[in-house]
Amino acid sequence: ADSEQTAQGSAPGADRPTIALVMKSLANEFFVTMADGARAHQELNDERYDLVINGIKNEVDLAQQVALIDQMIASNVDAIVISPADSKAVVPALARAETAGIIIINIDNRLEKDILSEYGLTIPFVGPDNFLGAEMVGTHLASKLAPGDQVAILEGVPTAFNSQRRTAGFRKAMKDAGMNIVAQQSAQWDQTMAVTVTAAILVQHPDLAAILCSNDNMALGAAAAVSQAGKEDQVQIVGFDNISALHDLIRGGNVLATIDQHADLLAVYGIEFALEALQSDLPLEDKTTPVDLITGTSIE
Amino acid sequence: MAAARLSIQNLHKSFSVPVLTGINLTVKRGEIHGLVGENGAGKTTFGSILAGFVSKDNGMITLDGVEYEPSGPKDAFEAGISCAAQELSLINPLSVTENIALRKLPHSCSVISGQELEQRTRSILQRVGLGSLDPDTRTGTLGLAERQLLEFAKSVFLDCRVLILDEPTAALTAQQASVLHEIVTGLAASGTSVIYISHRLQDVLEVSDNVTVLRDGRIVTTAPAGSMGVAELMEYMSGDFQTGNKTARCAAAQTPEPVLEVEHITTEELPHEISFTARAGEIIGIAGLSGSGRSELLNALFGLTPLTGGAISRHSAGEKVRISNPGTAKRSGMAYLGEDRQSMGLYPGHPVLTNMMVPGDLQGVASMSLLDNRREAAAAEKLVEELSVKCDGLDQDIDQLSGGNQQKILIARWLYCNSDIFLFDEPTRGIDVGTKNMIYNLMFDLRHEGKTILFTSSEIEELMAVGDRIFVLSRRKLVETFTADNWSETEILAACFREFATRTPHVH
Amino acid sequence: MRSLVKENFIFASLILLVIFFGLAADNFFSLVTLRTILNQLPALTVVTVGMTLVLIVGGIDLSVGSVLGFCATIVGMAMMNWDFSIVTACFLAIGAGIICGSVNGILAAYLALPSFIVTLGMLEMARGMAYITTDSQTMYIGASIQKLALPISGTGVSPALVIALSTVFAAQFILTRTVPGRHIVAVGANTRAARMSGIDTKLYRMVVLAVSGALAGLGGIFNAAYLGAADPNAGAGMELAAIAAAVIGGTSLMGGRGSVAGAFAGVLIIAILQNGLAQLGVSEPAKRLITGGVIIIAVFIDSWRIRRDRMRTG
Amino acid sequence: MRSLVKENFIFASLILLVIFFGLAADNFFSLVTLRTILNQLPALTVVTVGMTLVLIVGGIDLSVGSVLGFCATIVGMAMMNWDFSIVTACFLAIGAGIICGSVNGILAAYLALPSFIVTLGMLEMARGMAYITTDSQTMYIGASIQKLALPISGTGVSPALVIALSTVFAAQFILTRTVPGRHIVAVGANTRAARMSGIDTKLYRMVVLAVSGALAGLGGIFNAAYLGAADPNAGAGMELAAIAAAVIGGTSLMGGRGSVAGAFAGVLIIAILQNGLAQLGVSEPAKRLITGGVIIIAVFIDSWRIRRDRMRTG
Ligand SMILES: Nc1ncnc2c1ncn2[C@@H]1O[C@H](COP(=O)(O)OP(=O)(O)OP(=O)(O)O)[C@@H](O)[C@H]1O
Ligand SMILES: Nc1ncnc2c1ncn2[C@@H]1O[C@H](COP(=O)(O)OP(=O)(O)OP(=O)(O)O)[C@@H](O)[C@H]1O
Ligand SMILES: [Mg+2]
Ligand SMILES: [Mg+2]
Repeated sequence: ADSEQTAQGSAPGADRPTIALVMKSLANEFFVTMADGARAHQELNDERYDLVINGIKNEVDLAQQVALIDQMIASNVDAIVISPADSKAVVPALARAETAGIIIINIDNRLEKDILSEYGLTIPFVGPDNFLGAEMVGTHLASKLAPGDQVAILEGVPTAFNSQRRTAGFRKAMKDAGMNIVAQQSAQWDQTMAVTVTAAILVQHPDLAAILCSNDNMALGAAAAVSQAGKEDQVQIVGFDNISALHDLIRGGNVLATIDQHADLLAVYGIEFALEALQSDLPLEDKTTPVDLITGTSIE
Repeated sequence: MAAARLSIQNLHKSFSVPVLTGINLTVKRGEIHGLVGENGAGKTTFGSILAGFVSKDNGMITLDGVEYEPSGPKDAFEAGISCAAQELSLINPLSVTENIALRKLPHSCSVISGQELEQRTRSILQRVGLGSLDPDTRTGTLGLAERQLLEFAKSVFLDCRVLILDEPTAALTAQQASVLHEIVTGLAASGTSVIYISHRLQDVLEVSDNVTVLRDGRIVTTAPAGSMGVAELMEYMSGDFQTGNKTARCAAAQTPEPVLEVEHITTEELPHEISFTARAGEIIGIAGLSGSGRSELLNALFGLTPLTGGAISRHSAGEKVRISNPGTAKRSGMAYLGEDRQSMGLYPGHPVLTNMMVPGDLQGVASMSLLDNRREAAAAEKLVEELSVKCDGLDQDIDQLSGGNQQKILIARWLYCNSDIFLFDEPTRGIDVGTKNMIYNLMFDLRHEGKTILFTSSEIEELMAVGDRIFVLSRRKLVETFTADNWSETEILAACFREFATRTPHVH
Repeated sequence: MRSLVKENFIFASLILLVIFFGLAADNFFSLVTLRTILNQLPALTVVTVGMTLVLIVGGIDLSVGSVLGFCATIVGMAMMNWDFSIVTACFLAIGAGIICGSVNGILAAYLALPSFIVTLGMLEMARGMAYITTDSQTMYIGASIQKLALPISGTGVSPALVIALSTVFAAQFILTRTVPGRHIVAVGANTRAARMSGIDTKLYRMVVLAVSGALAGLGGIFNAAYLGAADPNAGAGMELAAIAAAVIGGTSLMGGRGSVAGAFAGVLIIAILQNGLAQLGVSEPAKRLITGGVIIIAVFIDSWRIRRDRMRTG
Repeated sequence: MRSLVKENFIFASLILLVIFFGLAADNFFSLVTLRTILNQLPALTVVTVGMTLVLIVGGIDLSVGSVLGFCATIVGMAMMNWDFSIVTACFLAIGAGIICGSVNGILAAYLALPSFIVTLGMLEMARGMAYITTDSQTMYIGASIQKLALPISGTGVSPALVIALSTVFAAQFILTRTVPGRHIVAVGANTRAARMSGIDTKLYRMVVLAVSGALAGLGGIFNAAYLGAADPNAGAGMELAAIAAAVIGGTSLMGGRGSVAGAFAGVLIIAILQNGLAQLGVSEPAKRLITGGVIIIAVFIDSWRIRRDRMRTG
């Protein structure tokens, strides 16, 4: 179906712009939802633009994302909407795109300002505030705990900016509420790894009261480990991303809450922005998209 | 001894060139049929077709009156044809027992029946003269002669109608060979037909009922063994008969100058101290029974096994170099040829050219480490001609050469590089008589140039024909040194057995 | 007996590791730790058994991790979307594994392509199929499958672990005591000679890869049970862990030599290491450094065995 | 001449691939596409050259990706925090690569440990060191290093590409036309025979792994130049890509056979494939399926060469 889209794009006479959506791992539900949202939007607006969607194989493969940007320049797209795998290292490639006259919109993960200005780029950012989201779910969790309770944090890939922001948000919420952070380890965004790490943390800290996970895959893993240890009643879990697989667990009370950053709309905001920019020369402002707390009551 | 067991009509086989052409042959029940021919004549190919390793192109084979066309080795031995291969088919990590029985491991519901197996193995090891071998030993740790006997044991383990033996005695001493011959004669008497391929023509004549000579893939004659002599066979094999010029040995000028000094060396395998001095321009033969440590001694001399005591030094131009590893050995002008060409010599999957030129120091074809491909090819071409190697060209894959021709390539390897001391372990294994004489002449030439050669052989006649001195090892001990003027075959043989005299003999 | 002595050295590494973590982490010596580790074993164990057989026959199977992931998603789909019973779902998953493995096997054995490349191709393709099956979504399954991974009441061991251990025993028995087992070793050690002995070398190569696929399928079930969910990314990178476990346990990458029991010891080392490091809560870079070091030290200790063997037999 | 014919089939795959993408994607036949692909090549190319040599000598180097990442962070630190010149930084990075490679080499050759495991250990350790060097952060470097990856004015090729291509030529020349090259092949084809010919087999094994480390270091520099930044995650998974490229190009994993020129063709196939798929914008699962299929088809086509070779001579 995707290649058809490109084929359509080449239809003679069509002067619709082509927008390239460049993302991180398309193997991750969050980005898949994002891509699906974009695709649905394109179908509704077929007359307005064409869409090429690309992701990298593995979230940390920066060089591949840079290659993707170059490839999009080579295939002559009009705009690039990018969720950067790294907030610094893709900037030079984006500068090349800008030189080639391509409009660039930054979504999901904010590019570093200093480096943008070094290249003389002004790229508008559309996306959620990860720190805020993490703080929000953390504060909600704290309201169910007593000060001094032991909590643990599961990080994603430690080099990932999102992971770092969420961890910071978690830490702030926990500090503010007087919780005791006894462990902080990376489970590499991975579910199986999360079970292993959580199980070990539970052994080491038998009195643990809560686990804060930087994404929902790890929350799923943490929930499996907690149930294997028979500590469902003792340990609260929160996640981030609001993937559908987590809903059963939230309903069942195994997971307390997660954050919805409206993945399905994230790319759409970016695309709309790009379309606007293609039509007018007005400078674009950054735009923060909403993050919402999801709990058992909000799912019903 | 009546009915035709195996009858072959108009058999053809070619690879890129014809290898067997119009073979017609009948082998009777209980007959031992000798098959001889020069290296590359097609003997192994013939045996391989019967054993189902390769398929024929054309022709008709009948076994006991029934048409026989095996689709693979399994088919062949289910039909009753068993083969002891020239390039041994033993599997190193498996035990002796498992190897012997590999074609048909006794089992119930696939679970191996250990006890039954062990008994049968022990009795068969006893028969081939390996009674003292532990059936649980991993095959990979055994010496070449033992491996060759195992290959034989493996092929007679199952009852068979036709037994093909492809150079079964190439690595065996005369004593071991005669044990094997006794078994073969016994099998024939009980009705098994045997095809016996060998370059030891005297043996072939003694054991066989009839002999067939192959030349370039065609049968030149089939005749009763009794009606022929070695010289006649050789004439048939080569088409134009000439013996090697053995008188060359007298022309050798021996200089007393020592080139290799071995002082009181011992290794894990050679517990008794060994000392001797080798001089420029002499050929030293090393005799011994199987397992007596001949290979071990050459390995130690080339620095392949660590010494536990003593020292080896190389003298040249007033300098003295200690040999401690193969690198120093080679740099100081030593060359080594291992006994097992498959594992110690060949580079499988590589062309003849590479196999010939790699190991040498590539002097003369390389300057400053850069190869000159034209000079390299020319040098290789010359050697191929000199040793009459039968191959389709320097580009041919070494795996496709016949066993004897592979051996020639390995010898050629060392003739080219500028070595002064040659350590050759069974250099003539699997080589036909004509070429053997050629190799002896090459050795004499080397000696004439003041080079030194130490070589082993399981044939005492060969050692006596070429050597200036003969060292005898017995039970890993250097027991005696003979010189050309004071030796006789019986004395040498007696020395070989000396260390066994008081203990249970190892070899029957 | 002989093989016990043989594996001694690898068990020495194991004991050293346990002692180290026992001293370094507070609660390491506890029943909970033991249970935690035992729970982690089944998937990697069965995958490693398959890998060991493939390595012994002289091949390699890089696709195990992806096939595991693909089969896990099959379990998820079968139970959640197609409403099959857990038993049917498991059969489907193992069937899917066998198909992937057989494709590997046919390409590697009968078309004589290098198994490394064939299974590398399958690594990509099976992962692609895993994404397609669940539309790249993690699929929550819940308690129905988790019971496979939870201790059978009163025993402390889960059905998954029992099955995994049985696999180890069966494979070790087959390898050392049966005709096909000895044939596998023969094919791996010297294919030409094995063929000359009438062994159908291609069939063995093919079957062993198919078995590895089936075991990866079983591993997928265990993974789904462990997570209570079907994760299309499950098993990523597991091929390297399985090869490492096999090689630490004395299996040669050149074929013809290996032990399933040793490979299981390798799995234990990896599991204990992961668990111990997580209990210590060391940082990610430190985890990497220690993991790398332990892997090297484990084969180093094991290499003494080989050296001694060599000395002993000359 | 002979080697040209030999590589024919692999180049056939290449041309097929180019034609396919030319027809399927609009702007595939363009200078920009060419430049984009050329820009991507240098790092994988040099790493693959090292890998090919290691494979030919009968080893394997799984650590190349991590060592590349580690060396990239060294470049970053050297230029940004230690204020070294770009030249010094490059020397430091290559030095770091040589050290990692030599450690691999010493353990694999002189302690006779399997190179698979040794380099798997190094894979973990070098990644750990990369994280430590930059404290798990990507480090922005900027234009100073990027000039290595940008076209030399008026030519369209970057210094990195020139260096990478020179490496390919040099390695192919060494392999086919020099004595050490012959010796490397001999060691890989039959170590025992090589040793018995007085070739210092351990030294070759060790040196080749060290060279592979050095080339991974060079790859790290190219990666940093390509990104304009030092990424501690750089090169993750690159070991498999490099092995795939080498094997597609006709190198045997059993050692003793291989061609650097063929491996470069393998790199081209991988790069063109990645590029073409991205331009088509196919979904991730489809990308996986196609990548897997192409890898298998490429070796399948290559296997004709081997079969024909066999036919011709036997
Ligand atoms: N697979 C093959 N491909 C091409 N040529 C082959 C192949 N196998 C054998 N040959 C050729 O067939 C010829 C006969 O070989 P064969 O092994 O039958 O000789 P042989 O009589 O057994 O010699 P030897 O005494 O040296 O063992 C040789 O010239 C050899 O090069
Ligand atoms: N027939 C045998 N009986 C017992 N041991 C043997 C025999 N052949 C070889 N070995 C073993 O192999 C080791 C090396 O012996 P070596 O190869 O030096 O003997 P050899 O005289 O060259 O005999 P051959 O080459 O005929 O096997 C010996 O230490 C011994 O353990
Ligand atoms: Mg022969
Ligand atoms: Mg010997």
